[in-house]
Amino acid sequence: MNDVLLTIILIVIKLGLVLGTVLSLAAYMVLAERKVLARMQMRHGPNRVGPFGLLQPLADLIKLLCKEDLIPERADRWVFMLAPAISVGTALLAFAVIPFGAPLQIFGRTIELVICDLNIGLLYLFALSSLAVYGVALGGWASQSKFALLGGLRAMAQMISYELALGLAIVPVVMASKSFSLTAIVASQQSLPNALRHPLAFLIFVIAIMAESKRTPFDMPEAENELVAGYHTEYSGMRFGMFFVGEYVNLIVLGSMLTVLFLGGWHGPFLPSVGWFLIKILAVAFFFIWVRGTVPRLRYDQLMAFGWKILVPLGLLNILVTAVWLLWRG
Amino acid sequence: MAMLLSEKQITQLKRRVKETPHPREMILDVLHAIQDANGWISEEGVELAAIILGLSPLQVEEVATFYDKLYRRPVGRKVIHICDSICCWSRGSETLMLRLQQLLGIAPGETTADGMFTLLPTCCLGACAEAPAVRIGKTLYGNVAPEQLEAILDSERAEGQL
Amino acid sequence: MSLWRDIKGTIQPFWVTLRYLFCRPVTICYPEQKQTPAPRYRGRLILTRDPDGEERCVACYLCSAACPVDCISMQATEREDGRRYAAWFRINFSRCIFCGLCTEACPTLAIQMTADYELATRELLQVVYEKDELLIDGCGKNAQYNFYRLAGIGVAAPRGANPGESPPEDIKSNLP
Amino acid sequence: MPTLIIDNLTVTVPEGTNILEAARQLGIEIPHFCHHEALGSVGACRLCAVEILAGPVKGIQMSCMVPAKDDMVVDTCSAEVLAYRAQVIEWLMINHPHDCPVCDEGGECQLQDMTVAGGHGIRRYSGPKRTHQNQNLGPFISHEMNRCIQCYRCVRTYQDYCGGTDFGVLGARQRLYFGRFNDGPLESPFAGNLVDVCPTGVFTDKTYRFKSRLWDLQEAPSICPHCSLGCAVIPGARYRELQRRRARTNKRTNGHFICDRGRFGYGYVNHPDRPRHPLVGHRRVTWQEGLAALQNKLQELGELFGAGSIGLLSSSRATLETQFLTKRWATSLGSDQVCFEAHPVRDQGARVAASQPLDRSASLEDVRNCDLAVLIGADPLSEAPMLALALRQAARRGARIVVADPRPVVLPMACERHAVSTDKLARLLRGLSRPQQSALPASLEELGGSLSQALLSARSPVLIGGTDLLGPQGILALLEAAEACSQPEHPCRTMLLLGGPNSFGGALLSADGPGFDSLLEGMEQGRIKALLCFEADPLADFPDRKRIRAALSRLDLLAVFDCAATATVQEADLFFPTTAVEESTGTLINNEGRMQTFEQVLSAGTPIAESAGGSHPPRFFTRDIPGTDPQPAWGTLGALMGRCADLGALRREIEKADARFAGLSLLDANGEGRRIAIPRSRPVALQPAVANAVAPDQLSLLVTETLFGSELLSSLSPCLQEAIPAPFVMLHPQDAMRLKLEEGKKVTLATPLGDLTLILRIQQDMVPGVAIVPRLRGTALESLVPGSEPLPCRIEKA
Repeated sequence: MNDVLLTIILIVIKLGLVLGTVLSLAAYMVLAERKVLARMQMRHGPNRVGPFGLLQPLADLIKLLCKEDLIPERADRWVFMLAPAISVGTALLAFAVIPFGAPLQIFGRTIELVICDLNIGLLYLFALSSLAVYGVALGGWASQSKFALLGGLRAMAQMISYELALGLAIVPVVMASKSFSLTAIVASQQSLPNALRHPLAFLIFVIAIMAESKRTPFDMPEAENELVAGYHTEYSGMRFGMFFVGEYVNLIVLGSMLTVLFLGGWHGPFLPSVGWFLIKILAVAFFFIWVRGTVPRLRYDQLMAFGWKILVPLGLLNILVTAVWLLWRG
Repeated sequence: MAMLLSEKQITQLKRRVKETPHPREMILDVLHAIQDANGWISEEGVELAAIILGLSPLQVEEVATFYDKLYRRPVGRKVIHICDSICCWSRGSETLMLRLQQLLGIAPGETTADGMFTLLPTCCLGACAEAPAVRIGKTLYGNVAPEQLEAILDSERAEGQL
Repeated sequence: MSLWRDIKGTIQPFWVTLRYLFCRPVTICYPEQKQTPAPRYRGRLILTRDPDGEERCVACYLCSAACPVDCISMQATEREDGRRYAAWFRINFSRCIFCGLCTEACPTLAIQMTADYELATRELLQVVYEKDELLIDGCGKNAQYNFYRLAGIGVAAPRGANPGESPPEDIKSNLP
Repeated sequence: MPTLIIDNLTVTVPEGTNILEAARQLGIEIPHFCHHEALGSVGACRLCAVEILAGPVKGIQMSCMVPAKDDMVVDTCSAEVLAYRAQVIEWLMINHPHDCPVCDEGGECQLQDMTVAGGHGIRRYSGPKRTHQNQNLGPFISHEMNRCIQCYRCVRTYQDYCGGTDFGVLGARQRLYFGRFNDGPLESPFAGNLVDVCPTGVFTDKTYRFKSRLWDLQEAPSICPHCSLGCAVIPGARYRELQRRRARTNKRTNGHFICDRGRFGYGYVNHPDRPRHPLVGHRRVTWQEGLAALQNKLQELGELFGAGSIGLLSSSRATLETQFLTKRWATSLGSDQVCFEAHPVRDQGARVAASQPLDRSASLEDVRNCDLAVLIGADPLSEAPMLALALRQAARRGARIVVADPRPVVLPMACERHAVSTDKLARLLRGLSRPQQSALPASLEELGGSLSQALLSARSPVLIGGTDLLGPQGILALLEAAEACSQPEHPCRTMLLLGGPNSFGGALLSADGPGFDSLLEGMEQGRIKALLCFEADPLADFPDRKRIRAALSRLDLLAVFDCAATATVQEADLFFPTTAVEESTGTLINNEGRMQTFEQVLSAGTPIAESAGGSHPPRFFTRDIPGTDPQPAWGTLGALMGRCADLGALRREIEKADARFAGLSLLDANGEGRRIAIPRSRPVALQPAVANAVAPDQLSLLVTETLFGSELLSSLSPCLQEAIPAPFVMLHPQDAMRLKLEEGKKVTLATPLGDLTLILRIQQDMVPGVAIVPRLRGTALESLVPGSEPLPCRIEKA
């Protein structure tokens, strides 16, 4: 009885910690992105609210909350209202299976630093990140706007295409670690991160998650110069804010996936495991921002061609090579 | 106003005006009559002509200001017209003009202090065959050389002072 | 070779952006730091006076005609000496886009742009300027220009007394 | 019909058309200054040069001077021609003062357009500019000679077209001066046209001085409301103020020009005293309150005294739509007491004019093209000024103009003048219509005989008469005379001068309905308890002012709908403001039966200049614009009848109700209008006129219209005040001598309406035994109305 209660309390504490961290991280990710991009363009970025603009996310939040929540007259009201929640919800739920540190020993109890260590964690993760497309697609469809609909369609096509490459890139990792459990995958990288063991898979994975998160150079669904703002054209106020937050939470989720699957998870010398995990996530996030500051947007047909004609065959080839190598090694 | 012309002249002119089909034909005659009597045509002269002709003063003024040999400003007893059109100009009318200015001590358009001569350029005297031509009063001098001018002026002055 | 170039072309920009990340921003932080605008900066409009100290504006309506956003309105009237001027003149700076077409249209060089760009306010009527707020005491640019001395209609000086004019014709003159 | 090629386009034009006009038919506008459609060509400006590549003449020619011939090939913009024109423009601009910013012509200046089109931008000639002194040309026209380009259009308009003698061209060569002998107002009543014809800014409208630019003006095709001719005008408004009128071209009526009354009479629209709000008593109320008060009162009266106790009066100023709805409303109220003119003589006269077949009615174009015009009891310059101009054009073509009138009729050209007293005019006409059995007095026999002969032998004669002097009997006699003097191939046309811009429409609608005298009797007897006046001013228009005032004071309800502060408005129990012509749309039928529509120029409202007191317009925002209460009278009537205010539907209804208005809904305000369909010829029952007995030692007093000051709306125009003469009385020299009176002295005119002190004018050309006074509103002569039977009067030294 006591044990169950403790477990529940522990889970609640972990949930609170993780949610708090992820949400505030997402908020500051926005600020970081604006700052870094600004500096890359020789500007200051937001520097008015608080010291160095550190309260900017708060100001943005207040602004978004205070804005009028517009619903287009001919929109599908319920779908329109729910779509942003799907986007945020799926991104947050994905965090349930991500191990963010080595197990802790407190008062003789081993506390796994993961909310729920599923043995098919990877599949769960994939299932949720695929569900995220519903938020976007439904939001675009429900807006009754041509721009939004086109954005939603693009997002759908793009996500389906790159999901495939994403899946194919992970297969070698699973084959090598012989487990779907993320904890096991992290554990298998104690000596050498998968990025070095499976460089091609790593490359495909990085590109695919960039597309998955709809970020430059793959931000076709919200291509400003063609589609105004794509699937969230008609959204305003906090509903727009939820899409926005969802996108950055998703960035963190994908960063943690990259960390867990390829960058050795929490493993690292000197620092505590959670620290390493955070550093790796932030490094991935910085890389994403860096890419955004550097690479221009692709054309839509190039995007599709790249996914289907290059990434998918390469992924298949990589599986083949890995399989052969695993067989050969026994 | 009536002082500009005698009663008799006015009745005579009025009769002639009545005889012409259109009074406009008589404008020049009336204006010349006034100019001959007074040397020049004053505002009152134009108004008198209008009354004689039964026209508006404007209609008379249109003619009076058009011709350069109808004087709407006071002139001397004798008006010197020096033709400066192409024939006379090419045969030295400019020299004549300069010489006359020298002799009379006045600029074109001015009248000598004794009120004898007024010096005016004119665009044609109709004497191209005798260019350069000068008209003084009603006398036309053709083929005038600058040296002759002094003599001409003297004789004209003598005549004018009679 | 082309592949190498492509790879280089993909990698190199990353280096460029990374380098710029550590450069000093060129941004001028406006309210604290102020910039001196160029002399031909297109800021707030003014009405100038001619060298004689008279209003240059003759209220010819050309600026309001040229204005693409219709922010200028006025009413012309006449002074006793025949000088045409604006009875009232209004520029609505909340509409103005500072394009400068009015100054180009102005035949008397009366309306000119200044370098003053600090017009922002929360009170809309504060940016609706009337003639007394627009009219300055100086000549602004082209200090020598005086329209009424060049337009031969005898307002600044009697007819025929302005530069480039001959005295009024006397139609009754004996001279041809 | 020569066929020629202009700029690779083929065009066939009538013989005698010049190349400039032929090109215009193709839509090619050849730049020009001196040519004007109404004035013709003189080839003075040298700008309309074209290159003729093939034909009888070749090379660069002035297109206005070369008649189009078969097989001509013309190039209007060859390089050589363009260079030629550019040079001409540059020459013309040598002396131009370059003062466009302070010139009112700017924006509508042909010289500006041509200079820009000719590509001349920078003045290369550095010599001095010629300057001139200006003249003061009176209250209407500003003069700025420095801008002149010597195209002679002004002189050709003023002297040749309009017949003025006090303005012309002075000097010669470089010094040409277009002006008067001395400073002073231009005397011609058509002087305002100088503003329109001057291609640059030498002559500009003084009343519009420095007010607006063309591009800022709201303009729309409209009709002049100041006489019965219905001239086409374009009023221009800005900042809720009507600022000017200019002439519009309608070749059937006014041609290209208008008179000064039409041009400068617009000021009543902006008059500061114009009542702009509904009033109950003299208290300002809202429309709802006012209309409710009206309807309550009408209902009350209807219940107490029956619908017959309500009289409705419209006027010749009201539009056809208003008149029609007045009649409709009367019908729906159940009252038959509706009439359309408060002046019985004008009313009856117009009814006679409108009851006749219209195929004989002459337009101004017919007058311009006639070869004989006989004016009997018509004074064009006073009653319908543009008719005088049309007559002058006829005279210039060689037409004979004969005037038979008791008044000293002045026309802008030479004409045969016969002083015939009023009572003899109708007999003269009857003599014309029945030459065989005529019983003309000996003094008229010769005139009557020769006129009858002339009318019968003329190719296109026109008989012109005015209602005021002839009265209904006279008009009827004139129509009969025209009939009698018509040859099948040369019909004798008639032109009748009526009381107002829509007298004809009112006459068509009233048919044989009651006249105002019967309404007046009803009021006096107490049968009629309420009078509703729609743009009517019975107090000023009915000849007997004492009688009408007494009758009006007996009324229970006097409701007035009007756009001006008339005498009747002062007496009104209920007042509702209506829009002026320029503020609404509507239809007017002119004296020849031509329906013309006009469009809205501006919305009614207090001018900004007035509401802002000449200063900056207000800096606060309100939902209401001051002074926007006036509604079109037809709109108010519609509201009272519970109809929707749809003008199109109303016009279709008028068409349907009366076949004579066929085509009304299709009228284009920019077009030439449309003659109404020929009305049923129906004799009008006429009351015999009662002549006032004039004792041998008395004079009979004749009241006539004048150019300025008689017509209601224009007399309110502030800019015309300067032109309105001081009250005077005219006498024949014989009478003056008999009474020992002198020209220019003050005299006392004793009439049954009271004694007046006036200035005496002695006129040679009038009939003896008559004293003539003009109708001058707002002066001592206010109460004297033209069109009534002459009153006996006495004149003494004051």
